[in-house]
Amino acid sequence: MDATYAYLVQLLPAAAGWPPWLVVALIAALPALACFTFMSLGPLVYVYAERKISAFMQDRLGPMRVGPYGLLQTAADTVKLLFKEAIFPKGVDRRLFVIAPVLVNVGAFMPFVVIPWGARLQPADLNVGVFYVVAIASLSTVGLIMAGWASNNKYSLFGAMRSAAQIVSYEIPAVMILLVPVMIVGSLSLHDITEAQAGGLQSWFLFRYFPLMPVAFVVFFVAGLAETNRAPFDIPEAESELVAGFHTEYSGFFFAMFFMAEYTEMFVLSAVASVLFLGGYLAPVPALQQIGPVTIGSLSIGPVATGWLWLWLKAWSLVFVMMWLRWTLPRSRVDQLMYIAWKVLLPIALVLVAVVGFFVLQPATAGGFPWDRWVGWPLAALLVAFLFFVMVRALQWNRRRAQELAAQVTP
Amino acid sequence: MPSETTAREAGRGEGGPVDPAWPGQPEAVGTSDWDQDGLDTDEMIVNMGPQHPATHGVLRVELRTDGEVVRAARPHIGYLHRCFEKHCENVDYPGVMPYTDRMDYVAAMGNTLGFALTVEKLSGIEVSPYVQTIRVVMAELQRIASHAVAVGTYTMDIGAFTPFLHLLRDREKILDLFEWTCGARLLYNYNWVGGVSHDLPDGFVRATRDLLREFDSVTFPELLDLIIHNRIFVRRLSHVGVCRPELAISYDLTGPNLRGSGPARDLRKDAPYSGYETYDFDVCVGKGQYGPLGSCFDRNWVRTVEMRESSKILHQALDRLEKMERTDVHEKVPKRVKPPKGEIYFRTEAPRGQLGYYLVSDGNVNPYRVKVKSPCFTAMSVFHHLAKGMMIADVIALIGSLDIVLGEIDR
Amino acid sequence: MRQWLADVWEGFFTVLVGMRITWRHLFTSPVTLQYPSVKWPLPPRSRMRLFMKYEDCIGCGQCVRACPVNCISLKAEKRPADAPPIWAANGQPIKLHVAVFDIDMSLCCYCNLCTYPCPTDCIYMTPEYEFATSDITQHLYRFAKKDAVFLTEDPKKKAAAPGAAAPPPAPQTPPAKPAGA
Amino acid sequence: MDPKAIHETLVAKFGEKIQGASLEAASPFSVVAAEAIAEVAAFCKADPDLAFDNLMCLAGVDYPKETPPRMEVVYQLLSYTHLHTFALKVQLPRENPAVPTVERTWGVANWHEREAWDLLGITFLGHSDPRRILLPDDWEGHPLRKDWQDPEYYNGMHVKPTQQMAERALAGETIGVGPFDFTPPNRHVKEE
Repeated sequence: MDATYAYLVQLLPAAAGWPPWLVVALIAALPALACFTFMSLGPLVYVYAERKISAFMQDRLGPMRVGPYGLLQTAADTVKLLFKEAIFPKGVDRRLFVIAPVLVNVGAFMPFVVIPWGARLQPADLNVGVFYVVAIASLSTVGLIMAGWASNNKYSLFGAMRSAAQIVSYEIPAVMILLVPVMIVGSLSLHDITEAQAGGLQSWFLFRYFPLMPVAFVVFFVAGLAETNRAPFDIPEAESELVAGFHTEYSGFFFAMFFMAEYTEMFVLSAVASVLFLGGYLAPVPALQQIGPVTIGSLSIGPVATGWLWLWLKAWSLVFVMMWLRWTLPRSRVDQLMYIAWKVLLPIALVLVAVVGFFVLQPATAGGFPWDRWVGWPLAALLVAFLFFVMVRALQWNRRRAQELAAQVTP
Repeated sequence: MPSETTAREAGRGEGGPVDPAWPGQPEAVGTSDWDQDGLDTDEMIVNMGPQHPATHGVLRVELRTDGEVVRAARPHIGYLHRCFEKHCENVDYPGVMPYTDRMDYVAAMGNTLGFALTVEKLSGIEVSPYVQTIRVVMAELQRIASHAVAVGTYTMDIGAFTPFLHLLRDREKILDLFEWTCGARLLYNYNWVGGVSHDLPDGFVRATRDLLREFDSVTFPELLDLIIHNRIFVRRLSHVGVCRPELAISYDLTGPNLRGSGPARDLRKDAPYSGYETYDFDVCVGKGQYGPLGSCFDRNWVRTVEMRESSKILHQALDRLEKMERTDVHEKVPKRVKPPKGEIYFRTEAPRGQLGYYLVSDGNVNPYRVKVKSPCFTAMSVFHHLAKGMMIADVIALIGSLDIVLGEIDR
Repeated sequence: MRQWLADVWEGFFTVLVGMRITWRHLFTSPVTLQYPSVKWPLPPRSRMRLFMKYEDCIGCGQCVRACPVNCISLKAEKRPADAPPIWAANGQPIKLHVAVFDIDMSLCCYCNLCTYPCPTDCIYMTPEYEFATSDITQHLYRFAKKDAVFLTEDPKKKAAAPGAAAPPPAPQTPPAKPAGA
Repeated sequence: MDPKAIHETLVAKFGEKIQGASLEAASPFSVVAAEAIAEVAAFCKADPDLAFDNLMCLAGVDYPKETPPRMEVVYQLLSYTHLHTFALKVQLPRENPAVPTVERTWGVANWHEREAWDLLGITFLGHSDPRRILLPDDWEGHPLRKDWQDPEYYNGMHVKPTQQMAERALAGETIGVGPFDFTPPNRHVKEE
């Protein structure tokens, strides 16, 4: 808020004399507007990227018609969706039917308020940031259930029930894992968590307590996949089972809103995961944190802070991994989903919380570092090499076994 | 992982009408126990299809579900009924061929081959070894293409899109070969009574070899790695839709569906036609490597490895074609196809199982009566037995694993 | 516990294996084409739109009988006795005046059965496949011509005659025709 | 077992109820009295020498021109144990043909019999689910009978296409495209 106020005063010196309520409204509205514009245009890019990535993975070309390389395809689709008639099927609960997509979008967009894009580039640095993200993101569940209930469609209802069960279950391991960085930092503020990872690549939380935090990251990521209804956990909208799940009956603009919410949630999750584990806006090398000042002739540019770029890149690569997973994996079943949540992720998360908590309390390893730098990193290198070796061997073995099984098919 | 069984037990456990015949005394099979009025209060009827995305066409399944668990299922077929058998009575024998093409439109070569062989058997026509070899080549190429669609769409039912498109890519190459040979990509009218419509074009053998080499060395291992041995895929299928051999035989499951349950029965071995007895190949059976024998996974597995076996047969057939002297492929085609008075039941191993033609001839140019025993029809008749106690997602898996083509069920 | 660990590890590992394959495919060249701008070359035997060369039709009606879906309708009447004799390109005399020869391509099943019995090879399937219209009546092809120019000389005799200046304008018929169908 | 031995086994067991046979045909069969088919079927499945555990096909055929006019139901049997095949045949009157069901012997008969009822109007006594299977539930008549006439309307829809375009054109309507003044390629592709 202070930063925004400073910008505002810098831009409009007269604003300092305005009535306080106007100033407060302005400094609240400006970042919100910026955030919303940026984020709501985001899905255009994500959808295009998803379609292209899926196409390339499937040896296809993907959209090529609208604009060069189909770049304007999603824009055209958006226009189409906006101009399409919103159909209210017979028997829907109109009020809930309309509110549901709005609520889902609220849940998807609100977490942006606390995501730090730079040391001072944060719409609001809440001291309960992590808690806020978890709480507000769950709001979309309510929207999904509303949508499923209001649609007066059995498939929608199935989808809604599945999504409720799924999100409630996956919230638990996700929150458990959120505890881990919070314990290390001792603060719920996302800004503080990011700042605690300063010092380059090796001090990101992903690489602390070496074998532990990567596992935590994977667990968080998997739980996040389930919370955003992405494959292989896209069972609420499993199109081969439930037609389209909770948004079966939605069309036109309302459908576009669900679509937007889904992609926004993807980005939110990736951004939060980057902040918690990948150092947020911090550059992998501290020197890259800001560029400049560059002097070209008499013109002097900078210094330009690159924090937003780093967070954007990190979040994007996580979004890419999500897409990658989606176009690789089949969908799991409802009970298997619950199995993964309660019997795989939750025990791992509990163990992690306990062990990391122990390390945090130990004075020798409190900062995470002395233990890490001299033992963890060589161990990490060794382990990565070993994993690589195992991968290669297992691949060969897998191939051989497949061929053997294919060869000996006689009873 | 015990969760698969608990889901089913929950379905069979408390309340609800539980079929005493499941998993089935063969004496009691065949009766249907759909009790429309005896609906419990917590049960609901879900209508799946005929426009459902995963019912492989226009199949409609009525499900009585308790939550996600299916208590009873009732398939309704006939949405694609064209009364093929009535058509046959009104056209001459060559004119029946295009109609047989349109039954199992995914594997049209197998249908025409079956009918051509039936009429040839009744009229006592022996085609030359060259034509026989061409027919074997075409039938096996068609088997690969058909299984590619079957396995591909199956993975799509389970939620993975990419293997589907990878397999369709290879199927397209096979269709290119067909188009090159006879001018059509889907409905060939290639096998005639007493011959085939076109001789193979020059270079066909080499092109087929190239295709097979790529299939054997790239597509097939990739398919195994990407999806078949994927843990999620295996877990989804390996305990689902278990069909014991007695049930399978009683319900006349044939082809890969029967072999998935264990019995190594393949007409190409048991009652060879077109010189299949001279080829060296194995009968693929389900191995139950991940669960009970006869599950959805095993049926799909049989289809997968059968592609490899077909490629083995093809290599041998291509070797023979290279050495063989070309003869006129129309040599034995009669001017007017008029089989003597009589009746015959003849069956061939189509990609989806035993395709039987019961043909009654009264010595005219038109068949007096043609009855088709289509493998999908009988496979679908066991559906209500296997679907009981499943989850909705498993119903999709079951339909896919039976590999039905509605054009053939409804005829 | 061991089973549990093995399951978790195998699940994780098979996912990685799958991801590796899709990653590799990310960089292979696509196999699809930009259809209207790039077209697949069709093999010569492609069976698409039917065509009937009216000048060669002798009105025998064999194609009509062969068609399993009755998409050909033909009306032929005897040519008047005083009309000049005409021939098809392969030397078959045309004795009948084909008043109507309609093919309803919306019914055609592309089975190719009509082309085999034709004695003059005047009906055949062409590799032309882009003939979708929004009006179904545009799929009724009416091949009969009012002002058709027929061969008024027997092409066989002409070819055999010494000193024939030019070959007949229509292409020669194939020598042998497969029997049947 | 060869067809002759199978037939003899059946005759030895059921005597009069096996009414005839054609053992030299392409698909050999025995004719069974209609009322006995269920027990013959059960015997065929249970007898260890026959062991016909599979019903490959069940087909109804209409013979209105025979004397007397009759309908036939043909059961194609297969033994997965011995890999021999045989057929049983039941001859029924054309008026109200009825035959006991065999669905309790072979599960697959359920759908085959429904189909035979649907398309030929053969009643299967004791069938657990005697509904139409391929045609709509409110369809009238059985199309595979030889005396079947297409109805004009079904639920207010024309069953036959109103008038095919070629007929309209013959009647003088100016529709369609043509004539064509070009010769497209592919003419002599048959010779290559």
